[in-house]
Amino acid sequence: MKARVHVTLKNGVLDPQGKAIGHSLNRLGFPEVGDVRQGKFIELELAETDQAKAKARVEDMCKKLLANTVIENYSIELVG
Amino acid sequence: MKARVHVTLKNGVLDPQGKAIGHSLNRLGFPEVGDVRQGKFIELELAETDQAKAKARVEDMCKKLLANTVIENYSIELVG
Amino acid sequence: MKSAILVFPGSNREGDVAQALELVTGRRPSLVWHGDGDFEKVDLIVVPGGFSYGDYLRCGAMAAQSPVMAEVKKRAAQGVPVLGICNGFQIVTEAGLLPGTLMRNSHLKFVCADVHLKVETSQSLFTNRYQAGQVIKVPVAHAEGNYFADPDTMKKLEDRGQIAFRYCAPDGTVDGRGNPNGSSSNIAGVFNETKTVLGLMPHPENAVEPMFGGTDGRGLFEGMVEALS
Amino acid sequence: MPNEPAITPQIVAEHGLAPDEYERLLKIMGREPTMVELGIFSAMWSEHCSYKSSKVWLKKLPTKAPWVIQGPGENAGVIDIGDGQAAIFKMESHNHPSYIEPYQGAATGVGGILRDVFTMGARPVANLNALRFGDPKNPRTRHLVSGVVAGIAGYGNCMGIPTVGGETNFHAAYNGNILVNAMTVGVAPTDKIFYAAATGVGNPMVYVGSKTGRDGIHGATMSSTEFNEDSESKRPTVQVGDPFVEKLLLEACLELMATDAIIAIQDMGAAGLTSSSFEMAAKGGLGLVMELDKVPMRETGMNPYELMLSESQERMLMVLKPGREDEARKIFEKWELDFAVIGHLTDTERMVLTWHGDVVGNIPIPPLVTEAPMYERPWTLTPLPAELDAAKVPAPGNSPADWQASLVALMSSPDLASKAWIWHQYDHLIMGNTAIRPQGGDAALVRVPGASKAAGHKGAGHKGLAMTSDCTPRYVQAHPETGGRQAVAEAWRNITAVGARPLAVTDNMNFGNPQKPEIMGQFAGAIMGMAEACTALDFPVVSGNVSLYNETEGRPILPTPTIGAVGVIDDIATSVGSRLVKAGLALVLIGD
Ligand SMILES: Nc1ncnc2c1ncn2[C@@H]1O[C@H](COP(=O)(O)OP(=O)(O)O)[C@@H](O)[C@H]1O
Repeated sequence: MKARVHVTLKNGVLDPQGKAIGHSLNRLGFPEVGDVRQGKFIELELAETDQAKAKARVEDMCKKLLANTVIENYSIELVG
Repeated sequence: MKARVHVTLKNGVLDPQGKAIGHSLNRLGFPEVGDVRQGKFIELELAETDQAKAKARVEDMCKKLLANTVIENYSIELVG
Repeated sequence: MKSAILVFPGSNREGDVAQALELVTGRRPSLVWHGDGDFEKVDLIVVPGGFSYGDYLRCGAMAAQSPVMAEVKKRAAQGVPVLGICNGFQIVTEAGLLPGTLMRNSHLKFVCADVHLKVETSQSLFTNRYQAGQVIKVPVAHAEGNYFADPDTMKKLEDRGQIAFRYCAPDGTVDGRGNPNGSSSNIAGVFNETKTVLGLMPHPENAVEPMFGGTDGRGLFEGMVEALS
Repeated sequence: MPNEPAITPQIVAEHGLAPDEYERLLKIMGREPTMVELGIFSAMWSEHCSYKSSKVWLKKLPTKAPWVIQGPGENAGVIDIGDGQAAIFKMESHNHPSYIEPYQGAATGVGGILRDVFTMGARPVANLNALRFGDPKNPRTRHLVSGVVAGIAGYGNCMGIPTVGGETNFHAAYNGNILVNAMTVGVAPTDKIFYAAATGVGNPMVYVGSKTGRDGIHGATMSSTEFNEDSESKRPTVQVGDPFVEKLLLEACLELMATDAIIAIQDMGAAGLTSSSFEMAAKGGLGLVMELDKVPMRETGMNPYELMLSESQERMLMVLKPGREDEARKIFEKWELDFAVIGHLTDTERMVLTWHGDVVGNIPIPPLVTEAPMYERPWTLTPLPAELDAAKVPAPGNSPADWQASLVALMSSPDLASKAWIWHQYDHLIMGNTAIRPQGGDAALVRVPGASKAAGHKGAGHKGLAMTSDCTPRYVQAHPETGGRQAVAEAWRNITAVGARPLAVTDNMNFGNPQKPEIMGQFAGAIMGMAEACTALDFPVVSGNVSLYNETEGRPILPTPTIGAVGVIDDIATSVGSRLVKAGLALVLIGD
């Protein structure tokens, strides 16, 4: 099974990267770009076949390592 | 309109971050984790209402800046 | 020799390389702001180290798209020598002046330390003061210096002698021990096909004075002066 | 203001004001405060901003010497280092934020101390950091260490300032309260130093840097209260640093400082716009009108309360000469930074805050400052411990194998083991001036830019600044006076050991809850010891920082008065490191 995890900054938390990307795009001739936020996208191969179990385990991985829950949110999708 | 862009490393390109995350998870008590790949997830606010136009513009942004097409793939989703 | 050092928002080793060039040439290089599409004619363009645009998105990606880089590409095509150091190496590869790319260090950490480099060739305007096989000691300071290129590109680089420097042990052995960042084939610096563009991760500009890091990097600057004056 | 809640005792308590402090506030205001006014008093009277528990003691430190240009009271201390040059330096803590979010906490700590130094006109030339972590076996310690070190590296490296030294210790007493003390040393011409005192009625107040978001609201009060179980819930207030923007801010400020457009300048640190604006107005004996709706905002729906208390990073407040706004704006726009005229100086000695034309706050400035609470807290000195009977201490065996075992035990203790894995993550070579690197000597040594022979420097060679940070908390715990003396003496010795002349000190006083007499006694004792040593060595204290309430569930940290010291050497060629450079040299032991 595969898990796809999105880690994004919480609302209101400054996103220096997103800001810089937005500026750059504006300068490069994309004035239509407004707010930009950058997050992480992590794909994990899992040796686990039970959906519910896998979900709980990945949840745990997010809390322990993948996301910094002080400033980040995460969301999990399971595929295959 | 909003665009959600995923930028991921091409197959065959080494991903030191993904590898390190995988190792860390294994060490942290998640032996079921195999290969891990880390990519970027970028959300853009767009002042554009036409889907087709927006798509073409974001494509262009990806090629010009958001992805390094030597080593990265990108995919685009439009929302709202 | 007249040289220009580009300055992007977030560049921070432009002073170091200016200091080194001035020491060797006796002449203060001019600093060129990134927004300037045009600048005076020079014999050498230096893209210095730093964190242009915070190294956000990908190191060097945003700087590579600036107006001044469009001009640099034009001049490089005409044969004007370009030296990219550290973030400058990342910028010139992102701009397509050199093949390959610089990825996150394999240990994922920033590393600042003296490393040993094996000079691969003396046949270039940058390395003529060194001997092929010579080992020099200069520092690195980066988090993303892990050189990567696909196998075809790697083969071409080797076949055409485009590798300028490799990380090595103090005795010149090229193996994993001397490699500070996981670079493919221990690559620390590469040339373009005509050897008029050099990109390297280490900082020769921080090894030009005996009391401040040694003098092993001086040869690079002296070599350029000799070739370009 | 619409939707103003009534001020209840609970709201007052949530703002960290004691009932008698609130009484004092009412007397000054002559009426019930608005929320934004309450927030301002709470921030200004927090331990962090007012030094209410420590001030009486800090006064006992010697602060003067012929070479001191500016002692405590400004953003940083300033000393004369000859040739028309000044060294500007300070140390500051970011302990609580670093425990909550180690990377961002430490990073913004570095950002804050850098601003303190460049706000005075100095280009920073070196950073140091003094770190104390809990037991290495504690699972959280590893996470904290790696986050803090990465945060310091992330910020300092991007700024392009070499991090040349520091110290790192481990002790279980820091399990719940790590210490992150960051120090910056900068250099400026003695005739181009900038201060915070605002002058000139009518002159514009200008905001520059990043936009204001909801970061760290209540940060100053948070760092002034003890941790408890629910400090987790304070997490979303963590500030995020943007070193890239700070680098732009540094260059833009130095560019503007090269003109004569600036009258006064102050960085927005703890308690952001509140403390910076009050300090500038109070120091100049003036009043201020601030139109808060003009503050550049990052988020929608922000209100005056949030704007006054936000701790968003990478911002500065300046008073400009009239008519110089456009010239200044051009510089900041070139560096892609926000620039906004948000108010002007008045002669009313009042802080008047408006929001789209309505007055939302109106506070008399002098009483807020002069009548701030000051406590002479009860204190009991730690008695001198009984002398150990040497006969009762088990001696290690006296065979070569025993010596070897002792040596291994010493070298593998986390406090003594190599810290190369830390300082290799810090760019300690950038600027090309580092003469003594980490592990190269007892103090770091950095060439002073612009002081070569050409600049009229008297010495034959390169002038250098030596710097170090020192404290041995277990000595301070055993006997604060001796420990305080020892920390100063060690810093002094480390500077002299590389061949430099020690000149002055900055300190960072990290202690537990000052409301406990024995903790206050540790503080008092350490100050007495430091004062004694600084006086004896002619080694004045020119700046510093106090961090109290470093306790978790009643358990305090070891008393940790970190000493940062700076010295000067006329010719770096005469310096000495601690490497054994060749075989066959004699080793000599000197001293008692
Ligand atoms: N947090 C740190 N940041 C930078 N340098 C550090 C840090 N901790 C230790 N060092 C450096 O490592 C070296 C060894 O430190 P330490 O063991 O405290 O030795 P010493 O007591 O001789 O200063 C010193 O040069 C010191 O500056």
